[in-house]
Amino acid sequence: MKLVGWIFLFLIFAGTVAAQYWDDPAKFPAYYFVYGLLGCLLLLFVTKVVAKKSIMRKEDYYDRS
Amino acid sequence: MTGDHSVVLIPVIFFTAALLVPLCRRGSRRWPYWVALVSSLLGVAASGEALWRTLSTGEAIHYHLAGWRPPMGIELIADPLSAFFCLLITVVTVFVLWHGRSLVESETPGKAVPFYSCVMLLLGGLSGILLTGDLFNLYVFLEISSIAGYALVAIGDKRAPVASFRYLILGTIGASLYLLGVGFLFMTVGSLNMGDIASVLQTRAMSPVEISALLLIVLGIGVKMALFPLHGWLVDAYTHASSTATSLIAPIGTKVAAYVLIRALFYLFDTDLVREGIPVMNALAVMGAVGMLWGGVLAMAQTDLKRMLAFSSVGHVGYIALGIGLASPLGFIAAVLHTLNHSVMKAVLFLICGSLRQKLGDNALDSMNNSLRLRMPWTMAAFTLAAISMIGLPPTAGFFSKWYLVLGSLEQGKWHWVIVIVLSSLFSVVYFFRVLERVYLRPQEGAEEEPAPARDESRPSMLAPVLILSASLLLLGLGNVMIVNHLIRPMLPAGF
Amino acid sequence: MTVPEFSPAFWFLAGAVAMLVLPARARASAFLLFPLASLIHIWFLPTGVLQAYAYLDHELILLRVDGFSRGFGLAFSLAALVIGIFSLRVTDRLQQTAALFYAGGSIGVTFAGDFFTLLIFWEVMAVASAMIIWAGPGRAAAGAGLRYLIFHLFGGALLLAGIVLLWHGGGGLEIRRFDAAASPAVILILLGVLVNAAMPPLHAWLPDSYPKAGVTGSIFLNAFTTKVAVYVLIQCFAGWEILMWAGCFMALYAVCYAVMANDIRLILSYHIISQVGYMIAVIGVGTEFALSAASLHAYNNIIYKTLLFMGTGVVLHAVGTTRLTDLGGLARRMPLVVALYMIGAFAISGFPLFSGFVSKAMILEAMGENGGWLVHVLLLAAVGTFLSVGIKLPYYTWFYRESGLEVKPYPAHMPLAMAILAAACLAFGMVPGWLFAWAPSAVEFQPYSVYQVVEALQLPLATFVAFWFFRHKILGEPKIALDLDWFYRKSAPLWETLFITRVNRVFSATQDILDHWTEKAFAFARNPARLLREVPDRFDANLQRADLGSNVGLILVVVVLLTLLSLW
Amino acid sequence: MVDFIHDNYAYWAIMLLLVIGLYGMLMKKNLIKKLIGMVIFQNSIIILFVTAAYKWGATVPVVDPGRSTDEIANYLNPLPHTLMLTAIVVGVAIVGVGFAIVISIYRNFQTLEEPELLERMK
Repeated sequence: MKLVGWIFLFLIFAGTVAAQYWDDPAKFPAYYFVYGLLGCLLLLFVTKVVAKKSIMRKEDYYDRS
Repeated sequence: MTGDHSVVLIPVIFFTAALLVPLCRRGSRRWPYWVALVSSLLGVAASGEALWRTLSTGEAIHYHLAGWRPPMGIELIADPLSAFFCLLITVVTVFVLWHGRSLVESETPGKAVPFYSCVMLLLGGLSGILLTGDLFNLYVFLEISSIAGYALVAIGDKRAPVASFRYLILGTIGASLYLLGVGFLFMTVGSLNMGDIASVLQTRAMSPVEISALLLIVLGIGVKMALFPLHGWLVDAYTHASSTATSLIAPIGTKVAAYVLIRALFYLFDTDLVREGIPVMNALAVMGAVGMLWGGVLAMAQTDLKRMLAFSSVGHVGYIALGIGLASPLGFIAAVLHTLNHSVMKAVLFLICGSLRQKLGDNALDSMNNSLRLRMPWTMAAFTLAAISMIGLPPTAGFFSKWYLVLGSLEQGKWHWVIVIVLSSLFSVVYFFRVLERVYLRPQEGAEEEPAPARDESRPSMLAPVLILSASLLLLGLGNVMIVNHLIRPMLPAGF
Repeated sequence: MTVPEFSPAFWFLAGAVAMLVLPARARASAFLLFPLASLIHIWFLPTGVLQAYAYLDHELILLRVDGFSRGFGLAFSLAALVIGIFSLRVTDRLQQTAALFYAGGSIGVTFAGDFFTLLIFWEVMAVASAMIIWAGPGRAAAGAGLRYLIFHLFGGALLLAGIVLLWHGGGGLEIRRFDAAASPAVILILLGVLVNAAMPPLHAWLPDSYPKAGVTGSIFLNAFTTKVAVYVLIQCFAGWEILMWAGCFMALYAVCYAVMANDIRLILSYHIISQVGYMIAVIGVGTEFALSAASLHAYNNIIYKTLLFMGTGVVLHAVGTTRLTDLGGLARRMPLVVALYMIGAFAISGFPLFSGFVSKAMILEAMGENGGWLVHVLLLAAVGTFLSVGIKLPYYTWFYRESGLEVKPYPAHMPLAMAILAAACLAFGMVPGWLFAWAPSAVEFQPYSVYQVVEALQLPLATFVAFWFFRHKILGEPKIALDLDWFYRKSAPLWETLFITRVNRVFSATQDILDHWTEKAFAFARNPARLLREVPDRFDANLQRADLGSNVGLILVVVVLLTLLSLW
Repeated sequence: MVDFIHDNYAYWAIMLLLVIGLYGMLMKKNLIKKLIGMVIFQNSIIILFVTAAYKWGATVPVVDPGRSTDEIANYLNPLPHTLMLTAIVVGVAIVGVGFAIVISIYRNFQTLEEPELLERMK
């Protein structure tokens, strides 16, 4: 992705952090960003690492009997 | 002794036609068919008129043969119950004959004259059973219809005479048991007129002789009705008779026997005394329930469509018997409604058997595959509808009679019957879906190479009755409230 | 304006019958008339019990209108109309008939006022939707359709059992809110409804069958069955706390499978479950506001989910495959479809200015007030939603790499149908008042608060960043993830042996034994020494018949036994 | 006890006939013999009716100047006898149909022994 795109995303991020701080200074401003990042990594870990070892099968799994 | 002769006309029409059919063989080859069809239509008209009249006036129509008053003479009675059954059997006959026009010629060549003559004799006997008010007269009509039935079964494939012979022996035993029961009753009561007997029996407790008489009548008729352990004749007879004969006998034969059972248990004897004094009601229910399961299980094991349907008939006779055995208004409604529904469903299914036999040569399940769906889409759609109704899915007709049966069982707190009903419905899911799966899903052998089979629907004269009857299953289902309220409730015996 | 007071379902049923007789050329356009008629009809229907018949000792209520049923009815009719536009090119009579029956069944349930009527339409839905699956291509569709039908007949049986119990227990059959104090009847009804709502572990039929239907088939399927179940849950089970937990579990469970899935229609199928999880969770809250949230989310869901399925439908129509590992780089060949799809994707992910944002904000608000930390589970599910539907699916389908697939042209009415729905997504997102007008009760809610907007922007932002760093790892290989259907699919041969072959064998053996013993008994009666004779051959259901003597004997035994019993 | 047997001897004979008929249908393998058993069974019931209607010392219901018409015991009830005429006719018809069917069985399978017949039908 081009640099412009990243800058655009960062601007949004910064904007939301600022807005959140302005709305309620007591709250951690990037809370949802961190939660989303960790959650996304957790999901990827569960689905791509744990599940791959346990429940992924070849596509013709049910056709073979 | 009023001027209404429509009651006596019904059997008279059929017996006259039975004689006319052989007489008119010298005319066109089609004449026997038309005589049979026209007299069935007349029968429909006469019984429809009788039913309408008795329903609208709310009184039974009595007709005294030759002007002799009962108990000396024989009387014919059309009350809502008997007139309704008359209408049912004549209507089914019209459709079966319509469908069988070319089938009778092609399946049993050269036998058309005896076939139609026997059909008329059968109808005459059955309508006589329904209308008569005299127990011995009923025996005579029972035997007339049975003789015609034996002959009809015998006109079939190579094994048909054997099936017919077994039917004859067992049927005669049944009729003889009935006659024995009537004899016992006559010895104690001294009359053969149903109204007379009822007025005597319903005023006092039953003596052992009368109890035996009731049992003999119930079991004798049970043989004719193919109640579970007495059903030995049914399966072979239905399998080996010609398609048209089966589709005629299967929907109406056992139902008329069921009518006699209803008449005897609810009108002749005092229902309350019967229910409390002797275990015959429970025995009927048990035999019906076991029959439902037995018929379902053996139907699953069959490899021939017609034989499978014959076993399912054993099961469905069980539903009717269970409804009678509940001995409550709901059970009565269920029994009568199921007679109606099952007649129509079985007529559709056996008629389709005939259509398939004409196209495929036999009814073996093994040879059916999804080319049938393409070749005969309408026939198969009708089959599917009838099968769904047999299984008992709403809103088809079959659901509602089962529903009343379930309600009737619950009303008396008899949960075990509900389990049996559900179980037997599951069985019918299995055996009908075996067929449907083949017809709709199983590919033809080597289907990739061959082009898709062309449309090869059976001729309109065979398709139309099948479609009309199967569509009427939906109507019967949707109109069941009306049927129950306006048709069946007036039939309920006075004690209920 | 007064309108005829019959259930709008009959428009669809009449349409289905019309499909049977109309010629192929007229069918597709005639198809549109019936949803349109129903839409107008529902719009003008007054509130209350309008069509009822006495039946036995209760009433069959075919038409009962309240705020919920009006909204759901309108949404269903709209969906049927737009899908009809999308599938103008379809000529398959079976599919068109089944589709109208199916929509008719759904509307019938929506306006049913008692459980008996509901059950009838419920079964119509089950059978018609199975027909739609069967209309799909290949053997896979046939097998999946049969499994689907069996599953739903099972659900219908649960429902029927519950209804019979309810009737027997003396509770009337009218549809009403049940107390959380559970009786067996109500539990059975709940289970029957949850089968249709695809609640894990009763959900396996959905991902098994929806991706195997045809191009338009799966679009149709996605709109109705689960939402009808949501409607029934709203009417009968609002405020059951267990639903809150179940819904959250459902939302997360399905999202995990969606991330694993390699087929784009499978991803969307799992997202149906996940989205229904949101609704069920908020139904568990049960306040008036929560129920409004659930129903508004359902309406939105019908709209944007149909839009998404249409996007995948175009891909399937144009390229012939829906596997992510085969797709890629198609954006330049169908830019309009990509743009319309992304509107749907943003809507489902709850971006501000898109419809999903409004109803999702309502759900989070209701859950946050009553559900405590459970709201975080829903947030995690939202992350997964954006990850799979908003990024993974479009990125690997239309960008990433050149797949070199041939793209067939697709008819213009397909993007037209999508555009209608996309416009609705945007309109409801930008002017929440239009959405609130559909709500069953007046909604006082401002979705565009700083808190909501910040949350709705930061979560996807983080998801996108995480995705971008792992984008080469996430695509994976062409594999499937085993779901609970494993239990019945893999074990089918076992069940067949156990319940069909064995049972058959047992019963044929029983008959064998019975025949054998009657024969023995009579042989014994004839000549006791012959008892030592050997056993007859194996039983063949078609050929074996007991001899006449056994039948006569049976009659004799019954007569004697019954007479003895009676005269004892 | 002896009286009970003696007074009802006709009924004992009827019971014997009935059992003989049943035995024929149950045990005999030949279809003709089964048919004969059936006829005996049926006729035993017909005789039952006739016997039950008989009265010692009574005469046919034709007015006899020597007997009082007021006394019921003087005349027989003719109804059962006439009914049995019909029943006999019915029975004959059934036997006729039975024989016709037996002939056609023999034409198809060349045997009338039931076990063989069932074997050949497979």
